[in-house]
Formats: sequence, structure tokens, C-alpha cells
Amino acid sequence: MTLTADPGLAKHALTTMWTIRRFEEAVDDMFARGLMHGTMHLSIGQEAVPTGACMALSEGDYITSTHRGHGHCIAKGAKLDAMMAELLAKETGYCRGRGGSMHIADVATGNLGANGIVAGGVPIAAGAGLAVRMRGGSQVVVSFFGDGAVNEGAWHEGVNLAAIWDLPVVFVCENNRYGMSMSVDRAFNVDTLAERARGYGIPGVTVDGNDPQAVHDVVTDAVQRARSGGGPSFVEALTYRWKGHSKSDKNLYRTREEIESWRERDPIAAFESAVTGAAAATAPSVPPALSESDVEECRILARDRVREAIRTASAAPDADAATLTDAVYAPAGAPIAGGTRG
Amino acid sequence: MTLTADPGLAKHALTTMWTIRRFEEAVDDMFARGLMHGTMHLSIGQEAVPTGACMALSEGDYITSTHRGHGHCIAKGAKLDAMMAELLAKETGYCRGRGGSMHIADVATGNLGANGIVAGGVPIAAGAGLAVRMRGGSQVVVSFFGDGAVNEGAWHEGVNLAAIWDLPVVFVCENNRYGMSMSVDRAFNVDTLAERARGYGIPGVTVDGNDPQAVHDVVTDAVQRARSGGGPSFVEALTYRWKGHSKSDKNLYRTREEIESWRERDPIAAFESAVTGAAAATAPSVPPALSESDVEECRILARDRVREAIRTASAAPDADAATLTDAVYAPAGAPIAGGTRG
Amino acid sequence: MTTTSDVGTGAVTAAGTEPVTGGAAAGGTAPAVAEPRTLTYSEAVREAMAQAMTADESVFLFGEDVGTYGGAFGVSGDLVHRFGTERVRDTPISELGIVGAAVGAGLAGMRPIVEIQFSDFTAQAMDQIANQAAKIHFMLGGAATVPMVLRAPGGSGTGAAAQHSQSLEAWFAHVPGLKVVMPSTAADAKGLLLSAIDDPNPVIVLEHKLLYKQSGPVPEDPVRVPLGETAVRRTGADVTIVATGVMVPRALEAAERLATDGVSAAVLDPRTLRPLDDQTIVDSVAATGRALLVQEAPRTGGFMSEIAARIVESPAFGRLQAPVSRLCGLDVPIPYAPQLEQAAVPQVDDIVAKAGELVRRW
Amino acid sequence: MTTTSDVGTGAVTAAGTEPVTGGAAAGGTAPAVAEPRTLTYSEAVREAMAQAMTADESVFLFGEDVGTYGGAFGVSGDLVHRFGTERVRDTPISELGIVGAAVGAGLAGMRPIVEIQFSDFTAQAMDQIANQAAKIHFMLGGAATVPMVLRAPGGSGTGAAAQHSQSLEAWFAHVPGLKVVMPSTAADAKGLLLSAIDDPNPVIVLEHKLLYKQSGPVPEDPVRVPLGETAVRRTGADVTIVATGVMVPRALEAAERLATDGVSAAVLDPRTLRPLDDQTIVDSVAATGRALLVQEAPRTGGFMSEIAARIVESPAFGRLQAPVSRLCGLDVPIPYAPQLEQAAVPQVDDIVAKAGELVRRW
Ligand SMILES: Cc1ncc(C[n+]2csc(CCOP(=O)(O)OP(=O)(O)O)c2C)c(N)n1
Ligand SMILES: Cc1ncc(C[n+]2csc(CCOP(=O)(O)OP(=O)(O)O)c2C)c(N)n1
Ligand SMILES: [Mg+2]
Ligand SMILES: [Mg+2]
Repeated sequence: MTLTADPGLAKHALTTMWTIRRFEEAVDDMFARGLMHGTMHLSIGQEAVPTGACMALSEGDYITSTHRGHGHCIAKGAKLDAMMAELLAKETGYCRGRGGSMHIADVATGNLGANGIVAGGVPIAAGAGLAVRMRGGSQVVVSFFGDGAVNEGAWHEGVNLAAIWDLPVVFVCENNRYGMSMSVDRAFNVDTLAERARGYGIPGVTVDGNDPQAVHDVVTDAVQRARSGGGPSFVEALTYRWKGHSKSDKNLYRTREEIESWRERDPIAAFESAVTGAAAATAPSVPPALSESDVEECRILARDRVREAIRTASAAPDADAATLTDAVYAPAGAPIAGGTRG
Repeated sequence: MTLTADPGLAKHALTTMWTIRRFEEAVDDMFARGLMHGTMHLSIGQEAVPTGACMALSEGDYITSTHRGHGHCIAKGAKLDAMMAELLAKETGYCRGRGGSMHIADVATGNLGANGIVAGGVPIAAGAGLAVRMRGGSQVVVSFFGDGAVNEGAWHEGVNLAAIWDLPVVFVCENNRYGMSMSVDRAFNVDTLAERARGYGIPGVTVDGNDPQAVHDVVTDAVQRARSGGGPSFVEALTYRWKGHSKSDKNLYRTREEIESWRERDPIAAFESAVTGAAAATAPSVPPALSESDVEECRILARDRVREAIRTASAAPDADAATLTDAVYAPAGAPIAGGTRG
Repeated sequence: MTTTSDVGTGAVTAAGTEPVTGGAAAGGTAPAVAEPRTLTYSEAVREAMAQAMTADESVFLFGEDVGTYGGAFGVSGDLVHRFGTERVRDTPISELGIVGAAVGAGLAGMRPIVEIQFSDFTAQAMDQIANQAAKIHFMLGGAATVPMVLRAPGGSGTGAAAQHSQSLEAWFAHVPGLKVVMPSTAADAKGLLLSAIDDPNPVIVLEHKLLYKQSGPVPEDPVRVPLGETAVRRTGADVTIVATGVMVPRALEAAERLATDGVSAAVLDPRTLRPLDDQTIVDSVAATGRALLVQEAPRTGGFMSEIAARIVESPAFGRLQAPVSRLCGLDVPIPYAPQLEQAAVPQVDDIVAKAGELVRRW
Repeated sequence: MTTTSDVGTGAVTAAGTEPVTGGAAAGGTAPAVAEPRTLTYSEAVREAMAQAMTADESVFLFGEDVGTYGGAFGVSGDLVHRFGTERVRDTPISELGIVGAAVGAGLAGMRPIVEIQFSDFTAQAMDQIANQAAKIHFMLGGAATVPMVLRAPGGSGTGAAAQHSQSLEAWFAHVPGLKVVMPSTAADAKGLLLSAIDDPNPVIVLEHKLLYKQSGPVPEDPVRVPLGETAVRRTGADVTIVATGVMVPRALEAAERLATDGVSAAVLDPRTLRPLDDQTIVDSVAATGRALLVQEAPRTGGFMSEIAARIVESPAFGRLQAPVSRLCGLDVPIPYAPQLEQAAVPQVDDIVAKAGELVRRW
């Protein structure tokens, strides 16, 4: 599907990216103002990856997410107010305030969870793929993780299981060039992380992670392959986080120039150029998908949604300490949120 | 070095292989007769790998070994009586009867330990390599492991560390086609395990693991590379274990024909043919390295060494329960066996 | 020995359990069914898995060598022939990955049983066990559940040395969100496993290698033994012996011998460490006034310290006639040499001696 | 409150430690040196590492982001600029691999210090910690040693939720072959770490996130605090409070408040859980007749259960005037919401209330 040519898709992609951006800017601001606690990992600058990837998925498909998971959650269709409520430690949050940013997930939309453990979601994704396959289902699992995760044993073991069992999993690596502070150049002895894929006998491809269309194209191929029984794939999306790793980051390990050069490659601005025909590369014969006012509409929609979410969430009751020990164990006969039985 | 042309080397290689074979046959027998307890993992059929690999090492070099480690230990120069004493749970055993088959090691010859944990030795090897490198030493570490180990997270993480830091480690995979019962065809989605090496940016080569010369050649190259600062390599040696995985193995997962076909490729018999000139491929112009009686001498030497070891070990005192809690902690100021300080 | 306990010397009967009067390691909480056959502990585990897989399509077993090989200890046996290679699935050697896959499969609606070949190798998988499986339900505010069972054999006595002989129940019992089961009889091996499979939470089932070949009566029907009920294996008036795993039959044998010496020992088997039915233990200790807590695991930080702490925090504290005593594995890794291995963990003689001393000295 | 203890109400003084009479979390066993400066706990850790690296070429530090970043909690700070990128070495995100590399480097003659960013991630490395590092010396019959230090911050209170807030000391303390250290003051953070680096065995040093910014007097010289000596942080006659980690300053604050209520509480800090100096604890409890054991970790299977068990097994049992009591974290994963996180672990008020109740009720 051509996100840049179809007005509906273009609007969806643009609105999603703006929503992620505005949501995280709001969070950043609230955190700075002391309205939020804990820590935050923002994906500002990386919005094209979850947007392009999740648009390749259908209802019922699963994702596993990361510590930097707001974008995945939003792109997979979560409600902003329940997300914001979670960050504000409200009883109405997705996790009733128990999880916070690193565990936010809308299980109803197939999000099996953000994860505070680097690479923790990778074998979980393989397991969800195994469940699908054993039930004879046609769902696909997209597992998001960062470049740093690729050196974890969990990643290795999870990818191998998916590979040998031909599981319907797409491994999407958000290569933003750094673990916390260690660059991929120092943490890997290979030029592209996609080279790792070969060792498991699965396709590996590197793509511009700041271009939702490019991400969408390769993930769509990989999803089709997975859905039709062709097994897993590895997609490396090259992108960059504008903000520090988390709140304690002083950016000592990278230069201002480097950050600036990536800000100039803003995935949202580039996509706006592409869809409005402002980008030089656009063939003049193809009519632009969106007008300037369409674009403005998307921006406003995103901004308003986020504002509304903050309003709703702020008014909600705080997480209740009286029920703290409630959800440690599921009661007998508890429904399995992630799927159907038998 | 040409093991098959140099009489000294040929004798050493042949005697080593016979020693491993005779040692393990003796162990097998004693175990069957109830003289040994615990479990045993025999490497009969695989003798060419440790022999060829360890002959590429110099004094001071390290190895890490596995649950199937008798061959590594012998090839690295351990004393048979202390090994046998260990298996017989004697106080004079290498581990004073505390370790047994899965932990046997002659630390003095650079053997940092057999390991009951699959892939457990791999990151340990990387660490020993790091120590060498930080001290500016010229030692090399050979890390032995099986095909099954290659799917462990520990393997992945250990190899990556060695790769990114250019550590002097040679990773030697004894691919005997099975984990315990799971064949490499089912556990991997690639044709050769050497393909895994590329993902870490290190050389990977597959070699006939039943030919000590072939193993020796590639390990020698890898050792030289490591010693001269060129970083780690991966060597996959194709071989086969004739016996079951351990004592409880009923060989349900492989055919009698398969076992038979590999017994016909006996690494010792093949090497004997090669060194005596009986092998068809030997150019008639090269004089054979060993005569039939040289070969017989090697066999007898091996047999006698093993007999002597059994005699000495059997006469030794049993491990002493009175000192059971002795060696849980090293006393302050304990020497570090594996190397020098500062 | 002593008979002056002010709560009387009558039989101690656990709430929710049927006291067993014979000395054998039989029993359990199964409602009375037709005279059960005798199975080995490992056959009982296999039968539970087979019945669960027959009843529920979402149940499946995977792990290293559980297929054609039949499992390292032969527990899965012929299951692969009965249920096929999809539902009795061999895995590569990658414990973290397969436990993670169990978490994912559980989250996505299956009921996986994952076998870890030796409980020592749970060390490889602790992240998925403790940080993922145990916490996901809570971290997601209850929005998802992780129904899965992890089975693994623990314990020493096979000459397999330090990396293949541990008793690691204390690690798991310390993790909120996990349930932890240690069956000591064939009947419980089946009944508790069935309950574990039913449970919507992650359950760690620690089997014992030395028990696999022990036989006992096992109901043919898929009778559940509820999680969280301490079994009173033997009633007694002078001392309460609490034991787990292979220490249960040893404690029962010790109790027989103590009886011939005139010491009446109750033997309690918690069976589930988490949730722990401490009430039954506390009641028994209140009645006997003495507690001997027996575990195979090394003493320091073992689960029996938790039971000791609960006893002294309970009303039984006021009834104690002797210090609460532990008899534990030594604080050493398990050695290879048979005589050392024996010396490293409690034997029947040790239990007899220690229980006798408790009763006679106090 | 009560003053009828038959061992008198005098000060309890630990063997080998200097009782601290002030209420501050200062102290340690350092021989008297020139008036120490004040450092934060994290500066003290850094100073220990710098002095050890200066004194011994074989000491080095590695871990995730310990280099330019300065460590996730800023503990390594500028060390990379002082010692270079070889000796202060960033690693990829692979905890099992780096702990394994520490084992190998130790075996081969170095003295590695490996930092694990959050102690929760030791779960990834448990095989190398418990099956390798802890056991190699024993398994090889003493033929090799594994000198290494694993430093990791534990504890809650930062809003980092369930996978970044655990207190896992009980896991390590249960493993023969490991030593386990939990410093609660800046001086101990330095002095115990220096001893850990000297030690030929693997030592797990569990720092506490909330303590990193706490200041205290720290000797400038590389003064060792020996492993295995319980510190008496405060003497008292009515109740012995044993606390670890961040619970030590909380217990001291509670003791101050209890004092204004007429309750005299001793505060003991084991500092090293393995080996544990239980004698000092037992002596104090024998003197006060009451023990309150305070830990942040969840109650079930926590290390305080071990201390409870040791107290009741000791001669102090006969001196107990009240049940040995634990005050622990709830049996829940640590939640994100601040008010829930607070409720999940003991606070000063809780200690005051519980200690007061112990003294008044018994
Ligand atoms: C197992 C584990 N190790 C370390 C950490 C600490 N940590 C959190 S995020 C992070 C960096 C992750 O890098 P990457 O996977 O590239 O993701 P990114 O943050 O760049 O999105 C680290 C080291 C963790 N959460 N889990
Ligand atoms: C971490 C771990 N998992 C499982 C085992 C049980 N086990 C021992 S050897 C073995 C097979 C190992 O296969 P491979 O690495 O190919 O070595 P081989 O036995 O063929 O020499 C298994 C599964 C173990 N010891 N350690
Ligand atoms: Mg990254
Ligand atoms: Mg193999």
C-alpha cells in the first residue's frame, strides 16, 4: 500500500506520527514540571517505525513492545486517555497505575506489553507466534526491540525458535544507533544488524526507519510471508532518538552535530513533504495525496486528542493503595486476555 | 604443521587419540561394572577434534571445556591418574572428588574447567581472553562446545564480546549432529553452523572433525590470527559420538545405520592409514611418517598409560567427607591458579 | 516422650486434608474414588499431562528432549507418540528462550507446560520466570494472565555434582506472582500438576529425581489436589517434622523409627510452598510444642527459614517447648563423591537423631 | 518500656565493631584515622574503585554504560577519564555474557568488578553467578579461584516499577560460594567494597539506589571494612531492630522517635549477609528479649526469615520476651504509582508502630 498516495492512509500515518510526537512532548513537559514520576523513555524522532509497521497489521495481530513503547502502543490503536492515566498513576490507566511507562499496554488491541527488560519481549513474541500456529490461526506477531537488544541472549534464543519452527513473527529492530550510550559501532562487529538474520536462516533487511513508507513496505512483505506460513523475518529500521535515553542522560556520548543532523531528517516533516508533493522527488504527474490543510487537520487532531487525554486522565482517581495486593495472582478461571482457548 | 608427515607429531597425535579412546573405553567399562557412579558423557569417535586443536596451542594457552570433556583435558596435557582418580571419587582426583566427570580440569595446563552447563564456558573463555589482552599477554584461549551450545544465549553473548573486543579466542564447535537427541537439522535453520559466525563479524569455517590434520590446520590459522591481535574465529568441526549421549540414552533418535556409517569413518583408523601410507590419497613420493610398529607402539603406550592410571587411582584414598565444607570459599590471599597478577 | 503439652496429645488434623494413618508416603486430598492403582511418580506426572492434553487442546508440552528421547528422566516417555510432535515438542538448548516462549504462548491463550531438564538450568531462564511470567499479570494491572507450568527436577543423590543437583525452591518461593509446588508422592505429582495446569498463574513444579521411580497409589481419574494445602502425612504428639521433596519419605521413615523409641512424630508436607498453608503447620506445632524443619537445600536462606519465621510469629510461639530447629543441607555445593554427597544433605539417621534430641532435651 | 530483661539493660556492643552512639547512619569498623570527609555513598563507591584500580593493575571495571555515560546512576562518573576505556569498559547489553567474562577474567588472574545496571538484571546472569562463579572453586576441589565483584543497585522508591526495583539479596544469600554485601552507609560502601575486591571469592555487592545520594563521613585512606561483621548502629535495651539497606537509616530514624516515646531500640546492620555475623545479632536479642527484623524485600522467603530462624535456634531463644517479628515488603511486585510503591515497603512510621507494639504488648 502506498501511504503517500492514498489520502486515507496518508492521513492515518501522519496523524499517528503526530499523535506519538505530541503525546511524548506532553509527557516530557509534565515530567519536567514534576507532574509525573519514575522515568521515561521517549521515542521522539522514531515515530515512522511503529507507524509504518503497525499499519501493516490487521485486527487480532499481536505486538510485543519495549521500554520505549509509547509509539508502539499508540500505533497499535491504544486509547490515549488510558495511556496518559497510566503515566499519571491513575486507577483508570491501562495498568491501574501498577505498571507505568515501561509496562503500558492495551492488551485488547493485541499489545502483549511494553517491557522493562531489554529483549524481554523477543521470546515472548516467539511464544505468541507458536500459540497462533498451534491454533491454526492466521495472526502475525510483530516484535519491536532496539539495537541494544540484539546482543542479548534472549534475542538470540527467541529468534532461533521462531526460525526453526517457521513461526509468524516479524522482528522489527529500531536501530537508533545507541543502546543507552554504547553505539552500534562499538557493540557490534558488523555493518548492519540485518547481517545477524542469516545465521538463523531468515531474511534480514535494512530500511530507512525515518520513512514510514519504506518501513511499511518491508514490514508488509514480512507480514505476508509470516501469515502465509513462510516464517519469520528480521527488519532493521535505521532511526534516531532526539531526546536522551531517559531523564538522567547528559548526552555525553554523542555530539550536538549528530543530533542536529538527525533532527533535520525529521520523519514527520519528510512525510509531510512527500504527501503534499513538496518533496523534490515527487513525480509531478502524481497528484499530492494531501493538501496543506489536510496536513494541518492531522496536526490539530493529534494535538486535540492528546489534550483531551490529559484532561480525562488528570480528572481520574489516583491508583488505590487499598487494592495493592489485588492483582498479584489471577483468580481461578480468569480469562486469558490475549486470545481464545482451545 | 603436517601431523601426517612429521613422525614426532604423528606419534603425538596418534597416541593422544588412542589415549582418549582407551581412557573412555575403560571408564565406560568401569561404569557398566558399577565401579563408577554419576553420569558420563563419552567422546569416543570425536577424538580428532581435541587432538588436532590442542596441538595448535602452546604452553600457557587456555581452554574451556564441556560436559563431554575428557578428550579436551587429555589433549591439553592432563595427568591420567588424577583424571581417573577424580572419576573414582578419590581425594587425589583433580577436583578431590568434588567435581567428577563434568568438572574435571587440570588448571595447571590451562584448562579452566569442564562445565556441566551447556555453553557455560563460552563467556568464560571470552573473559580469559580479556584478561590476556589486558595484561598484554600473548596467550590464546580455545573454547570447546557442542552444536547444541550454539543456540544458548551464553554462546551468543560470549562470542559477541570476543568479536567486538578482538579477543584472542578460538571458538571450536564439536558438531556431532545432536544436542542430546535433537538433531542440528531441527535445531538450526542453516546448513552449517559456521554461518552463524558472520553475524558477529568473525571468520567461520567448517572442517572435517574426524581428521586431526584438517582440524589442526584451521585451528592453527585461527590461533595465529588470535595471537597476533586479529581477534576471534569460529571453527565448526563435523564429527560424531559413537556412544549414547549419556548413560540413559536409548538411541531412539538416530538409526543404527547412521551410527554404523560414522564408525566406518573412525578418526583413529583413518589417521593410522594416513600416517602409514596405507591411505589411497597419499602421494607415493612422500615417505610414510610412521611404520606399522610405530603405530602399534602408540597404541600400547596409550593402553599402558590408562592401565597405570587405573591402578594408581584405584589405590588412592577416597574423597574425605570430613573436609567437605573446606573448599567452598578460598581463603584470603589464595593464589589464582589461572594466571599471574598485576 | 514428653506428654505435658497443654493442648493435649491427640492427633493433629490438617484443615482440608485427610490425615494419613499409615506410614507410607501415600495420601493426598483426593476425594475417595475407586481403589487407586499404583504408579511411579514419573508415570503419575506423565498421566497428568496426558489427561490434561486430552481434555484441553490448549495444553501442550515442550522442552529439551521431551519428544522421541522421552525426556532426560523419561518423564514424558511415549507422549510424543500419543500427541504428536507439535504438542510434545523438542526444543533447542535455550532455556531462556523456551520459558519466554511459554510466557508468550500463555499470554496468547495456550496453556503451555515447559520442562526444564534439571532445575539448575532455571538459572538461565530466571528473567522470564521472575521478571516476566511472575509479574506480567500485576504489571498490566490484571489485564492479562500467564497460565503456564514449568516442571523441573531438583535434588541431589545421583552423582551429578554441583550444577545438576540443586534444590532451588527458595528462589522461586521468594517471587510474588509465582506459585511453587513440590510434590513428594505419586498421587500428589499427578494431582498437584493437574491443579497447576488449571491455574491461570505461572506455577513452578519442582519434581525430585530420586522420587521418579517411587511408586504409590494414584487415582485413575484426573483428580485435582488443590494448591496451598499442607498434607499431614503422619500424626504425632511430641514433635512436628515439616519436610519437603525427598525429605518427606525420609521423615516418614525416621518417624517410624522414632516411634519404636517412644517418640511420636507428626510429619507434615507443605506440598505447595507458595501459597503456603502455614495454618496447618502452626496448628501442629502448637499441639506438639516442637518443630523440626527438614530440607535438602543448603541451610542459609532456605525455605525452612520462612517456615521457622512463620511459626515464631504465630500463636504457636507461646506453645514452643523447644527452639524451632532446622535440619538442612550443608552450606556447600553438592559434591560428586557419593559419600560426600550423602553427607551434604539430611539422611534418615540425621532426622531420627535431631528429632530425638529435640524431644529428649526439651 | 519494659526493663525487666534478666541480662540487664546496658548497651549491647558487637564484637569487632564500634558502637555508634549518634543516631546518624555513620560508623563502620575503620580504625580511627584523621577526621574523615563527607562523601555521598556513590562517591564512596567510586573512590573505592579508583583506589583499588590505582593500587592493583589487575582490578578493572566493566558493565553497561560505565564509561562515558558514567553509569546509569552516575556511580562510575569520571573513572573512564582517569583510567581509560580499557579498564573502565563499556559493554553491550548482555548481562550473562559480561558476568561470564568476569568469571573468566577472574579465573585467568584479573580482579574484575562488573556492574549490573539494576540488580533485577542479575536474573539474566544467574547461571554465571550461581552455577559458575559460586561453584567453580569448590567443583575444582580448590584448584582455582574466582575473584570478582558484582555490583548492582537494588531497591524501590524511584518509580521504576516491578522490573527495576527488586531487592533480591535472598537469592544470592542462598548460594554457597557467594559472599553477599549490602552497605547502608557511605563509609561501608567504600570499606566493604574494598574488602570485596580483595576477596578471592565472588562477592555480590548490592547497593541501594536511594542511598546513592546520602552523605556520610568516609575515610580518605583505603580503609577496609571486613566482610562478616554486623554493625551495631545504635545501642538499645528494649528491642533489637535488625535492618538492611535503606531500611537501616529508616530504622535509625524510627529509633530516634521511639526514644522520645521511652522505647530504647538497638539498631543492627548485618552489612554482610553471607557470611553472616549472627553472633552479634543473637547477643543483642538475648539482651533486649525482642527482635524486629526489617527488610525491603517481599516477606516470603526473604533474608530476614533466615535471621529469624537463627535467632530461635540460638540461646537467645530462651531470652525471648516476644515473638521474633518481621516487618517486610508486601508480597507484591513493586508498583509504579508512588503512593502504592510507598505502601509496598516498610516506612519509618511502620517501624515505629511495630517496634512500639512489640515492646508494649509483650
Ligand atoms: C536486561 C536489561 N539490561 C539493561 C537494561 C537497562 N537499559 C534499559 S534501556 C537500555 C538501552 C536499550 O538499548 P536499545 O535496545 O537499543 O533500545 P533504545 O533504548 O535505544 O530504544 C538499557 C541498557 C534493561 N532495561 N534490561
Ligand atoms: C544449560 C544446559 N541445558 C541443558 C543441559 C542438559 N544437557 C547436557 S549435555 C546436552 C546436550 C548438549 O549438546 P551439545 O552442545 O551438542 O554437546 P554434545 O553433548 O553433543 O557433546 C544437554 C541438553 C545442560 N547441561 N545445560
Ligand atoms: Mg537503541
Ligand atoms: Mg552435539
